[in-house]
Amino acid sequence: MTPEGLFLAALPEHLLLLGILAILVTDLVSDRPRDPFLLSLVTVLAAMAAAIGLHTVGHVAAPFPGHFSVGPEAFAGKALLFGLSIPVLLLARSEHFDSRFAMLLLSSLYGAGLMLSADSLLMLFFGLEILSLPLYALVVLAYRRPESAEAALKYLVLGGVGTAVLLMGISLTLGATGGLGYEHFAAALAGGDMLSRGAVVLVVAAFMLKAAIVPFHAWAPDAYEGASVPATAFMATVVKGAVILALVRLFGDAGAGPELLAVLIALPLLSMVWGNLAAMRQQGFRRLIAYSSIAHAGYLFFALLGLPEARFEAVAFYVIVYGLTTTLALACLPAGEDWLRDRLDSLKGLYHRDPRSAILIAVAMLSLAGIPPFPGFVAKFLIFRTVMESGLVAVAVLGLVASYLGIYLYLRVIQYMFMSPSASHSRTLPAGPVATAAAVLSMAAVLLIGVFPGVVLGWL
Amino acid sequence: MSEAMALNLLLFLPVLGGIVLLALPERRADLVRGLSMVVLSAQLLLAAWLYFQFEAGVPGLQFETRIPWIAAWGVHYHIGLDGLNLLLVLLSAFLGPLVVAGAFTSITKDVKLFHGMVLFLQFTMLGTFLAQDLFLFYLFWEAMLIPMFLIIGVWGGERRIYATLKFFLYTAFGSILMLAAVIYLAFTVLTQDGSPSFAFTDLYDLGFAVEVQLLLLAAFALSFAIKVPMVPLHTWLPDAHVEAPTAGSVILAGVLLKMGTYGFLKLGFPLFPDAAQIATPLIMTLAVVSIIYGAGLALVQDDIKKIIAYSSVSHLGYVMLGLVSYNLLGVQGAIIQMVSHGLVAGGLFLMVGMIYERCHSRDLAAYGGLAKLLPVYSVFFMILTLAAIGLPTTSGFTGEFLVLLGAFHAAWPQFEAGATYPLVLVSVAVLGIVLGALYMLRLARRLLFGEARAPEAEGGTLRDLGLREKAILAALVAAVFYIGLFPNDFLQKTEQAVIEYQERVWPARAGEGGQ
Amino acid sequence: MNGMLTILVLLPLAGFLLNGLLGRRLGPAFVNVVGIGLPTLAFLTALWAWRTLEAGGGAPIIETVFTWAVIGEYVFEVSFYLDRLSAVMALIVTGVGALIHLYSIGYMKGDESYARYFAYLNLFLFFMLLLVLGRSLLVLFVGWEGVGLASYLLIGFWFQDVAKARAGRKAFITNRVGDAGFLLGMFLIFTAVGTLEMDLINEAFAGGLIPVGIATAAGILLFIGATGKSAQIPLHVWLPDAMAGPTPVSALIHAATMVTAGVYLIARLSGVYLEAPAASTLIAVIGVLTAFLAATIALVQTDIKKVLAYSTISQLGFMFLALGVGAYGVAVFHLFTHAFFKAALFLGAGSVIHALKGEQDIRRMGGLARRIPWTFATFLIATAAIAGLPPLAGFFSKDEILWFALASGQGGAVWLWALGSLTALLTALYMFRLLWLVFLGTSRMEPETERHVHESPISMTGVLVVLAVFSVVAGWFALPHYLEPLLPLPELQPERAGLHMAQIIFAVMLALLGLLAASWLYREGGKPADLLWQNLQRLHRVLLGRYFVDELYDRGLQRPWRWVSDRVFLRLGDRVLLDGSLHGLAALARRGAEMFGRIQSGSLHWYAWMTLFGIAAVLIWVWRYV
Amino acid sequence: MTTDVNLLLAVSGMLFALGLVGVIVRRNLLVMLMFLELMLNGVLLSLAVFTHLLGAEAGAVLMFLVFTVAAAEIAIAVPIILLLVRSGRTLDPTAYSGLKG
Repeated sequence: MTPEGLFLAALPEHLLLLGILAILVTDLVSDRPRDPFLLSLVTVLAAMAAAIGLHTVGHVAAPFPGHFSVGPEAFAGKALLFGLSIPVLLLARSEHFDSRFAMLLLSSLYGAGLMLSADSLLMLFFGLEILSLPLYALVVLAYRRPESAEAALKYLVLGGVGTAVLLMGISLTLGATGGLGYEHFAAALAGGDMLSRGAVVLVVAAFMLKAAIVPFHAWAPDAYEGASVPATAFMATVVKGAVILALVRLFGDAGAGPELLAVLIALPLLSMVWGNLAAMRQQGFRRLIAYSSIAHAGYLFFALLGLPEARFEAVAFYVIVYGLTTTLALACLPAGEDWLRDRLDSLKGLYHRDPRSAILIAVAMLSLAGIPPFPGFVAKFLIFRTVMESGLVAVAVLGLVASYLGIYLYLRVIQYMFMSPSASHSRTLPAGPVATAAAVLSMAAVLLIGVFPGVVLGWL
Repeated sequence: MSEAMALNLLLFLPVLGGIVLLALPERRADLVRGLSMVVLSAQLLLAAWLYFQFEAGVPGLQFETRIPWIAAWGVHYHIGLDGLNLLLVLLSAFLGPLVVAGAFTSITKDVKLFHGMVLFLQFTMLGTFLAQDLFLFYLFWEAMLIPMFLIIGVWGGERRIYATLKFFLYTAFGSILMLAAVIYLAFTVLTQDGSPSFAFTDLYDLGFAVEVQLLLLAAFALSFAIKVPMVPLHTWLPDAHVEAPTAGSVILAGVLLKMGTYGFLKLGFPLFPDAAQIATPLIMTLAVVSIIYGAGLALVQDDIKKIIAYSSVSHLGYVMLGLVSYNLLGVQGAIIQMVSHGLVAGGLFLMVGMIYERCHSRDLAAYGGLAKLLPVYSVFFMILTLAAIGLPTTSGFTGEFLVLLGAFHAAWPQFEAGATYPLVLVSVAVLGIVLGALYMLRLARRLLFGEARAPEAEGGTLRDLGLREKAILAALVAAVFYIGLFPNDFLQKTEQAVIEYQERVWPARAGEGGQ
Repeated sequence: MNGMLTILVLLPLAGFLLNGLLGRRLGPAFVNVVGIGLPTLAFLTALWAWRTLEAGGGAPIIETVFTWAVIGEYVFEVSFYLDRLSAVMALIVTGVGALIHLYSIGYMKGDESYARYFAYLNLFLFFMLLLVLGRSLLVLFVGWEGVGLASYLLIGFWFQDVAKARAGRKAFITNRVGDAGFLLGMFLIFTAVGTLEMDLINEAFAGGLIPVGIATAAGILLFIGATGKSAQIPLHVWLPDAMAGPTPVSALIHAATMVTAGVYLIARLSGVYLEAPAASTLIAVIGVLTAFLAATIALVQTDIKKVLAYSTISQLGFMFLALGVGAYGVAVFHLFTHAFFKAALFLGAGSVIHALKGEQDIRRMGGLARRIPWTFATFLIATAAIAGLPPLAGFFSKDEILWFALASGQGGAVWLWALGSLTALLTALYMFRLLWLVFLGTSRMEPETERHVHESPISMTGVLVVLAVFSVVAGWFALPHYLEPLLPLPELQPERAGLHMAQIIFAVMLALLGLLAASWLYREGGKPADLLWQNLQRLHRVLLGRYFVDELYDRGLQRPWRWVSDRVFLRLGDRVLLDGSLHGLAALARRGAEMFGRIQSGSLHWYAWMTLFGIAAVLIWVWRYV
Repeated sequence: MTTDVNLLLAVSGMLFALGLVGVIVRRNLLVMLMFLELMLNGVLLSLAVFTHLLGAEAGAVLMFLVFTVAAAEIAIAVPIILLLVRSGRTLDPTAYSGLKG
């Protein structure tokens, strides 16, 4: 291990850290609050650029063997997570942005970066906590609304339970296999004794909790609703993506044994049904996104059923597409009072007030529903192909049918925007320029991926 | 310009038009209409030119373009013309300008969005027909739902939301299972050939076990049968038709329904020939049930649009019957019948739209004696009615005659071999022409004949057709008679592809009769 | 000359297009020129074609126009075929057609849809010529359906009267039932022979290569088609209703030409029927039954046109009787004579109706003979012709039919002859009844109507005279012999061969008996007849009810079909079963959504419970086998 | 020794379960937080056992991490609870169930 090696391998994380420090310092030295937007944007961009660059040159290193290593997948994962957070930053800028938000977000990203490079449960836990702890604060940052504290509390308590469960799982892994490396986890996966099985299933359950899989999902709708729009976007996209990518990395080349497989089939399937159905009757947009994210977590978990070599590609592509479209939808919400813009009613007749936003939201919805030609379809295709390839044909069919249940909820949004007269309270307040930038950015990416999915797939 | 380039242009013209459309101001409805009219007319010209360039008797695809798209999966942007899609492409291109022209006065709300959706629809429909790659096909197939969803939902009638959701969810359910089958095919190709591919031609050669074929065919057939629609999967159709604006109904009846039958013809049966052979009695039964059931329902409706909607169920039953005859006569007839139904049902829906614009009612009981009030209108309506009945010299006759002849031709040897059932079905289908006349003449009688009355007829008079409307209908009627009188040119161009179809699906049947 | 037949066929089509597109704008004079001129030209062309045919010694002239479709090895061509049979038909069609066009000028004068009328009439001629000249069954079918269309349009010509529009629809639908049979027969022949060209079909069947079963089946199926078009039992119900159309139309389409298409079809395909004795027997039986039953109904009808309509059905029955016993030429002979006298009768009736300003009920006529003498004279001649009084046309043809019904080697039978003869008696009876009630006796007209009675214009009476002349002389052509090279007459049963003279005498006596009976029963406005019917009330009701066939179809077919469509298909199938299950699924999804919403109760404790439950569940699951 | 280990593991599991149940049943936010810590303590005990048993340093490191995380969680939790109490004037979590459905 050389210093240069460490420097290079963890360059994206270093850049994030640097950014956090810079914001902290400027915040300290200046007496009046300064806008940290540019700084944070540059930081994330730089981190992403570093990840892309290192991915392109094919950098492979293990500066802390057994704990932290980088390779193409790690860089690709980081690049896409950082990339996804750019529209989130823009979105945040458009409504409420200060140095606290910036630092929390960057810290969380830092945790995500660690998770994607972790080689041991120790490091994984470390990363996960760095990812999670700022989130609780991020949720509560929209504190002008009383519900955000409640949301943060629910998130915190249930997240805390999740942490404890994860730790218990890690501890049992240690007991069962004598170590905390991923290879030990793989051994536990393969092992049939009580300790190993318990260890593995607890770890998986903890990840399910973080990703909001039924029945561990209860925090998600409330937390999403209580949080601000950018925080919702961040949780639904970057956090979910980081958790699942990390889980894919944790599983590595191993596959689940039959009893764990049943869990990995049943609970995501349940999530799809539950999330899709429960979302149908929501009146709040963020809550709708929350339930939809529960269903999408189900699809993402399905990727774990696939053959090891196919999982990363499927998950990564799905995360990109899902993240972009969710952000796109949130970025296009009409501006205005927070409670008002969250109401689905406010979208009624949106096409007549703001056709561009309406069309963009419609695109996002259709992509989320997995209707071609939007990239959501390709992503779904990839996931279910992965499942089918591993021989679970019936499971894939069930999953597809479950995904069918989700179509209506997205159509409902489109129906509101295009086919309903405007509700009395909705006014025309087009989204601000920065939010528009976020939307345009997402839309451009969506279009690009939609027309040339092969390029993205090739890069992953 | 090479023909392949022209074909690509044909496909992408609506997209280009759509991009220009985005730049137009919402208020300038005239510009918007003009633009889409120009684009779609250009498309028609291009399609016509390609039709004449298309050479009869050449096996395989013509004017092919094949470019890798998602290389890792073996997905190609692969389009081309063959005898199976040639006429349907021509039909879509033909109906395009008519639909836009028909919407000049009837669509006044959100004009830009409307024309955007029509162009989008046109793109996806042509894409579905032209695609020679299963992934691409599915993409277009499914994407088509989006513009239709909006067209029904935004410009539709009172229960438009219910109708459009029903339409979308119904068809999407079929598509989901088809998607499962598509994915299954995709990785089967990979495991069998070692390299991924979605090309139809590669997929044709996969030798599945019969049980697997049956399952896959069931998945594809469900999707296609919903779109056709075959009884008992038809209930979305009357609602969608009734609530859709005229343009929506015309495209729906004119082109969208054909995608189902085209799907069977191009994919369903050729991909899974053994299963198709086993399922033939079932499909025949359903086809005949559709003929009878649709005819019965059309008889007891009082909403003009519903009558025509149910007549579509009946007419497409004939198409299906022709497809499963697996001989040249029947399949050729089915193709002609598809085109014919597109023209006739499309035309009838346009005409219902015209009367609706004047009187704002679709209730049959409110009308009577239009032959007195609107003589020109009535002449056109009568011609289209007769074409729907399948009177000789109209396109409906060419289609029905060949279909029934082919079906009989296929059933007779089975009868001689001791299987009565197919012959009974064909006979019932032939009797279906009586039922067809029953409901169509009821419609004509109550609408055109009797004491003259119509809602909102001020001073007992109505404005008869204007020049624009006359031009639209004249074009349709000319096409109807052309196919009725001189179908041979069409038949020659489709023959080769049909021969390939029957050899792929049921070579043994191909040998006997009509080949 | 090449193209002759094509021109012949296209002339009326041109008339249709010109009148249909321009007639309204250019006025009645133009309509007259086109509407009369082109059919007349067509008649001349037909004559010319006939001359050409005879010049060639009767060898068929084949004219191919274009190829309709080529499918694999099968070629469907549109080509015309002229032999003696089709030449005779073409001459009847264009000749009678041209006359009736001429007649129509007077009859339809002042109608607001004058141009439309002539357009339709020309359209009819076009399709009728296609029918008789088509070489292939396909072309024949095109004409077959086309004349049906023209008939439909003309029956419902005064479409504002719902009953008339309905009658048109009824005619079309009933014909369609026959057409279904026709199509099946055509398909069967095509499958067996591989072609639709009728001359080739006849050859193939005559060659004995086709099994009798197929010949029988095809024969019966085609005959079903013929029963539709020619109004034979059981598809005869439309023809009486078809009288709703203008009277010249009834004369042309529903008496002289279109309804004989079925006869023509079977004569044309005699090659098939010669191989199918069972089918032929069926035709004979249906024919004689139709003839008899229709004649009985005609006895009690009170509408002048309805009497003639049932008479037409009855006479068509005679033709089928002839066809059924193999005397194809004789059937065509009767067709030929019938065209003239029935056209004369209808046009005469039209003249009566015209004179009475639309009155059609014979109970309110009487004593018209002196008021409209030309009409009366021609009507009298035609009546005598149809009744079979020598030496008028009907005598010859009907006698031949009865003779072959008795003596034909191909199915002649005593009972056929007996029933046929009885029908001949009835024919004379109901026709003279009509004559008496309309023209003789005292007037029973409304005074208002009576004042306006006037003879029709020369354009109408002229036509009547021409037709009356033909009703006299048409029987003098030995048409069966002219057609014999084509349609050989059947062998006679040797033991009955000598009875022909007796049969002739018997037939004449029957006709005279009918005349006498009518003159006795229907003197004084028909009082003796009324008395007779009062003693036979039940029979009278059955006859007035036309054997209740319409009611049977209504109750047995139409209403059940509507009931099934409405109750079973629509209400049970679509609404309850299909949409019902869909809505049920949607409701299920909604209920699920509500349940999930209730589970998300907002209580942190409950959320923790769920988490605990989940963890416990997965742990128990994975530990269950350890 | 195995008896001791099993005993200790059982205790740790019970602590963990007790913590979870405590979170579920207690009606006081602060107490709930304490039970959350109890869960972590259960984990810590098992970690200690395994570390001791197997001599794996990673376990020890993880124990320190757990302390830190526990502290951080509380550090975030307390201000949130303060915020809640300021608006709702009660520590009963049932009072804070406005988000639902």
